[in-house]
Amino acid sequence: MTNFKATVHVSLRSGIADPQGLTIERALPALGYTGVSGVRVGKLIEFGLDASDATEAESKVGEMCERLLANTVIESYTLSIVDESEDLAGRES
Amino acid sequence: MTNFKATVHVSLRSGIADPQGLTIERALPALGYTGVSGVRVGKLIEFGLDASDATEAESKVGEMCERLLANTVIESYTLSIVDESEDLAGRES
Amino acid sequence: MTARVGIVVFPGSNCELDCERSFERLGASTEFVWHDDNTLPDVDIVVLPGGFAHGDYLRTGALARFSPIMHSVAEHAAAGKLLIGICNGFQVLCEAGLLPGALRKNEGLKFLCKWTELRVEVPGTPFTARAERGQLLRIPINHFEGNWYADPDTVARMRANHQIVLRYVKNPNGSLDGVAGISNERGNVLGLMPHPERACESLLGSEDGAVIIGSMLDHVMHMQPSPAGV
Amino acid sequence: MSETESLHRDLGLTDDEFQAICDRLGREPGYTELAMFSVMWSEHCSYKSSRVHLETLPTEGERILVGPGEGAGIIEVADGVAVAWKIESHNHPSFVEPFNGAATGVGGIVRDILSMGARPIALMDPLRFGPLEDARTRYLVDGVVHGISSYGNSIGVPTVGGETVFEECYAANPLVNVACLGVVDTKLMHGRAEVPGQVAILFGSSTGRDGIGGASVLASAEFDEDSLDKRPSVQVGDPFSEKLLIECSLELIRRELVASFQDLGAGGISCPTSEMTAKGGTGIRIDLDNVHRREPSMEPFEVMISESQERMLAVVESEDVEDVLGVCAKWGLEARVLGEITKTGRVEVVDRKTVVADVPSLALAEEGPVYERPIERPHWMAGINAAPAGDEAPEHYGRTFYEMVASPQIASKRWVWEQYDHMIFLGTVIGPGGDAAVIRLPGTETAVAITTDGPGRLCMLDPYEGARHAVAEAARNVAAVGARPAAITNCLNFGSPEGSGVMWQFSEVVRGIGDACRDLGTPVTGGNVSFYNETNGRPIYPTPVIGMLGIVGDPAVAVGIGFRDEGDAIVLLGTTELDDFGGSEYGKIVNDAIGGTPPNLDMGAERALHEVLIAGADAGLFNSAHDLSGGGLAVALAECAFASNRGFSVQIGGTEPHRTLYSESPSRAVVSCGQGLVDDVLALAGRHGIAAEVIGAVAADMCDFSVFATSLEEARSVWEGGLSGHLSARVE
Ligand SMILES: Nc1ncnc2c1ncn2[C@@H]1O[C@H](COP(=O)(O)OP(=O)(O)O)[C@@H](O)[C@H]1O
Ligand SMILES: [Mg+2]
Repeated sequence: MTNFKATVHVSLRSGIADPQGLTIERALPALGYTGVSGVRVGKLIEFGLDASDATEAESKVGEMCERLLANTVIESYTLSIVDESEDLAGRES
Repeated sequence: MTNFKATVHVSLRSGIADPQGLTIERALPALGYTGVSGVRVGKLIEFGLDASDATEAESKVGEMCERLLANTVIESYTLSIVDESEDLAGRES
Repeated sequence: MTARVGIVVFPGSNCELDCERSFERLGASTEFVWHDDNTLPDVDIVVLPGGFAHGDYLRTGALARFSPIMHSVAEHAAAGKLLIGICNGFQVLCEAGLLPGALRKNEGLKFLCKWTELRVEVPGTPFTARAERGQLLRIPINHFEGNWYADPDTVARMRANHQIVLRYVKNPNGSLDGVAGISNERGNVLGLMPHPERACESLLGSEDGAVIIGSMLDHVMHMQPSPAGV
Repeated sequence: MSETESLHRDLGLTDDEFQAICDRLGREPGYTELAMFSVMWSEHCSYKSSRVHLETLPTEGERILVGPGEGAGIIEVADGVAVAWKIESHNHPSFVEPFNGAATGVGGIVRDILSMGARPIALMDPLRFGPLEDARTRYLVDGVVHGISSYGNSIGVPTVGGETVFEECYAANPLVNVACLGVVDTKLMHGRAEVPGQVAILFGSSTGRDGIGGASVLASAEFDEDSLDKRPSVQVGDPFSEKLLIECSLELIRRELVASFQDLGAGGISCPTSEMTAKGGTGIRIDLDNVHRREPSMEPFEVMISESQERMLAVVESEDVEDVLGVCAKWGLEARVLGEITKTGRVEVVDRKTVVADVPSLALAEEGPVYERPIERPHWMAGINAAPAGDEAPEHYGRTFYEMVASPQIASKRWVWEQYDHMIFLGTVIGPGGDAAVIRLPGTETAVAITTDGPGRLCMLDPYEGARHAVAEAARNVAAVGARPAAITNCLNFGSPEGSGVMWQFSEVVRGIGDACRDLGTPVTGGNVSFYNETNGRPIYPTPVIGMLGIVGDPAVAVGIGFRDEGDAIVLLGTTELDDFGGSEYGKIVNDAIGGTPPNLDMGAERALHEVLIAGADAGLFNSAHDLSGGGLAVALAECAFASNRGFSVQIGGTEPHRTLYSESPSRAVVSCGQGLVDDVLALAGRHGIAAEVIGAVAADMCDFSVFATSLEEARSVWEGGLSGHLSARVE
C-alpha cells in the first residue's frame, strides 16, 4: 500500500449560473479592484489515500467524486493524484 | 495591459477544525471507501485580471487575498498567476 | 428625549424591520441608513442588523464590510458611541476588524433557528446594565455561521479585559468557549449571534432581549445632559 | 415534412396540437413560435387536462378579493388588510437536483405572491418522500430541506410549518410543494397590460440557458431511466437576487411607478408577455436585443423560453422608465426595456431587426387545448378496499406506543424546521410544531392561521372521501388554534393524466374538495396542478395538499398544543368509532397494512367541532388544544405532552383499548383546561352537539394511559430521535 495525496477541484458546470461568482465580481469595483473578470468559486478537496498503485488511486477517487464529492448534475470536477512517498526522500516499505 | 489568470486557494488554517472535511471522512467508509485520511475542504477562486506585468498582478492579488478573499484569522491562502496570452499562440496587441 | 438609533441596511439585510420595531417599542426613535451612504445621520446608537448582506457570498460579512457607510460606522465607534452587530452584523464587525475573531460554520453543518439560554458574564456594560452577573436570558439564534473563533492569545486578553460578555448555557454551534457575544476593548461595541430584537414581547416567547436593548437606551439617556424632570 | 413539424414532438406537443397551432396561425409556426407554444401549451402552463375539473370548484366568497387565475388568491382578513395565499409544486426539479430544485421552488412561489403587490411573510413546505431506509431518499431529504433553508432564510421569509411524509409511492417521485403567505403592501397589483403605449421592463437576474424547457420537459412528462439526463433544465437559485427583487418591487409599487406586474416562472418571457396582454386585450412588441443575457450566443427561442430565476416584468408608463431604472439600479438589479404594449393583440418578437415570432396573445395564453381525458375507476379499488386495515391488537402496548412515536411519520420534525428561520418579522405567535402556524401580520394586531394537509393514503383508498378528509383536517388544524377557516389554496399532485385511472382519481379528488369547501364555507382561491408524478408507469398516491387559511381575531387568544398546568383536566371532544383504521398510521406502522376505506366524515359534526374550538379559544377556556389525526388519541396526547414537557394520566377503557388509543375517527380534538372550567367546556360542547368527556389530567412526568404507562422523558427522546436519527450530518 502506498499513500497518495488526492486533490479534487469541484466547480459549477459551464452554463450553470454562478450567482456567487457574479456577486463578487459586481462588488469588486466598489472595493477598488478593477479589471477583474470571470470570477468563479469552486471547492478544493484534499486528502490522503491508501492504494496499491496510482491507477487504483485514480479510479477510486474518480468514483468518490461521482458518488459523493461532486454533484454531477450541476458540477464538474478534475482530480490529481500524487504519490506522497515519491515527494519525500525515499519510498516507504 | 495583459490579462492574467489568477487562481487563489483558500483553506482553513491548520489547527482549525474542518467540520466539512470531517463529515466527508466519516461518510466515506459507509460508501465502501477506506484508507482515506486528513480530508480538508477549501475554496478555489479563479478570475481574470488586467495588469501591466506579472509582478503587479501578483501584488494586486496578494492584497485582494489579505483584504477580501481570505479571512486570515481562520484561513490561509496560496495564489498563482498565469499570463493568459502566453498560453495562447501569440501575444495580443 | 429619546435615543436616536441608526439601522444600517445592506443589500441582503433582512432583520432591519424587526430591529426597528423592537427598538421603537422600547422607546427609541429609529431610521434606516443605506449602506451606500457615506455618512451616518446624527444618531446615538448604530445597529448592524441580521440577514445575508450581499448574499453572504464569498464569506459572511466579507463584502459588506467594504460598504461606504462602514467608514462612518468605524468613526462612530472610535468616538466611543454605541455600536451593536446582531448575527450577520456581528459577522460584519469581525470582518471589519471592529471586533476580534471570526465566525465559522456551525459545528453540526446545519443552519439553526432555535431558542437558546445565554448567561450574562459581564454585567454593567452599556449592553448589560439592566442585568445581573450570571443572569440567564432566553433569546433565539438564527444562523449557519455562528461558531466564533480567535487565537488563544486574543482569547486570553479578551478574558482578562472582560470582553466575553455573553455565553451560551448549552453551546449550540461549537463556538469557542461557548461565546455568544463579545465586546471590543473599550466596551462600546458589542457583537452577538443571538437576536435580542426577536425577544422583546411575551407573545413571541420572551422579553429578555429587552434587557440588552433597554440597557443600551438607558446608557444613551444617562450620557445625555438630561433636562430636569426626565 | 417540414422542419418544425418533426420538431414539435420533441418539444412535447402532439400532432393534433401542432395542427391546432397551424390552424390558429393560418400557417406553420416558425421555430421560435413553436418553442413558445410548446411551453405555453404544456400541461404545466395550460392546465389542459385539469381545467374542466377545476372549473367546478367554489371560488367566491365575501372575503375573496381575487380568486384563481392571478399570481395568487387575495383574501381580506380584516378591514383594509388583505393577504395573498398560494401553493406551488417543484416536484420534478427537486428529484433531479434536490438542493436547487427546492430552493427555486421557494423562489417561484415568492415571486407569485410578490406579483400581487404583497410582501411575502411566511412559507410552508409540505414534503413527501420514500422510506428513509433508502440512501437516495436520505440524500433527497437532506438536499431539499437544505435548499429550502438556504433560500428561505436568505430572502428573510420565515418557514413556519409544513409536512414531512414518508411513503413507498414517493420514493422515485418526491413531492416538494411550497406555500407562501403575503400581505398586500401598499396596493393590490394585477397582471394585466391594458394600455397601449406603456412599456414592459424586465428586471432582476440575467437570462441564461438554465431551465430551458422546464415546464414542457420536466414538469409535463413522467420519469424514466433517461430523466437524469434532463439536467440542462436544472436552475440554480440566487436568493440574494430574489431578496433584492422583493425590496425593489415593493419600492416600485410604493412609489406608484408600476401599472401592472407579473413574475417570470415556467415558460420564461413567453408567459407574462402573452398572459398580461391576453388579459388586458393588448399586444406587445418585444425587442430581444434588450434582454440581458448571461450567454452571448443564445438563440431567440432560448431567450423566449428560458426559465432563468429571479426575474420580474413590470409594465409602466413610458415617462416613468427612467425612475424605474433608477430604483432597480439602487437595488443593484439589471433592468431593461423589453418592449412596448401595442394594440395588435399579438406577441411580436424582434431579434436583430428580424421578426422571429408574431402570434396572437390569446392563442398562446388562453386558447391552449382543453382535454376531457378518459376516466375510469381502477380495477384494483375493490381489492384494496376489501383488504385488511391492520386493526389487530398489539402484542405489547408499551412497545407499540414507542414504535408509533418513533416512526418518521409521527416523530418530531424538529430536525427539519430548526433549519428554517421561522421567527423573522416578529409575527410567529405559534410556529412549527403545532397544529397550524399563527402569524401576526406586520404592522397590525390581526393574525392568520395557516396549515397544509394532504392525506395521500386516504385519497388512494377513496379519492373523493380522502379529499374531503384533506379539507376537513386542514380546517380542523386551523380551528384548533382558535382561528376560523376562511379559504384554501391547493396543490394537486398526481400521476399521468394520460392514464384513465389517474384521471378518475383526479376528478374524484376535485369533486371531494369542492363539496368539502362548500360545506365548510372555505372557497378555493387558487392552486396548482402537478401531473406526471409517476415513474415507469407507477404513479404516486393521489395527493391533494390543502393549504388552509384561517382568521384569528386577536393573536393573544391563539391556543398552542402543549399542556400547560399540572392538574388541568384533559377533555376529549368528538366521537370515536372503534373501527376507523382504514389507511391509519396504526395499520401501516404496527401491522404493515394499507387497506380498507377511509373513516366516515360527517361535515356537520366537523363544523360543530370547529365552533367549539373557536369559541373556547375566544373565551379563554383552553390551556391547550390539539386536533386528533395520524395515530389517533394516543399520539395526540403524546404530542401535547412532548410540546411542553408535561405528562398526563388518562383512563382508557374497553376490551380492546388499542381501538380507543389509535383509531383515526375524524372531527375530534383534545383540549385541556383548569378544573374550574370543566363545566364550561362541557356545556360549550353540549350546545354544539359535540360529545365531550373528561379523560384524565395533566400530570408530572408520565405518559400514563392506564392500560400501560411510560416515562415522559424516555418517550419524548424516542420521538425526538425518530427522524433525526436517520439524518445526521450532511456532506456539502
Ligand atoms: N417540512 C416541514 N417544515 C416545517 N415544519 C414542518 C415540516 N414538517 C412538519 N412540520 C411541522 O411539524 C408539526 C407536525 O406536523 P404534522 O404531523 O403534519 O401535523 P398535523 O398532524 O397537525 O397536520 C407541524 O407543526 C408542522 O408544521
Ligand atoms: Mg394537527
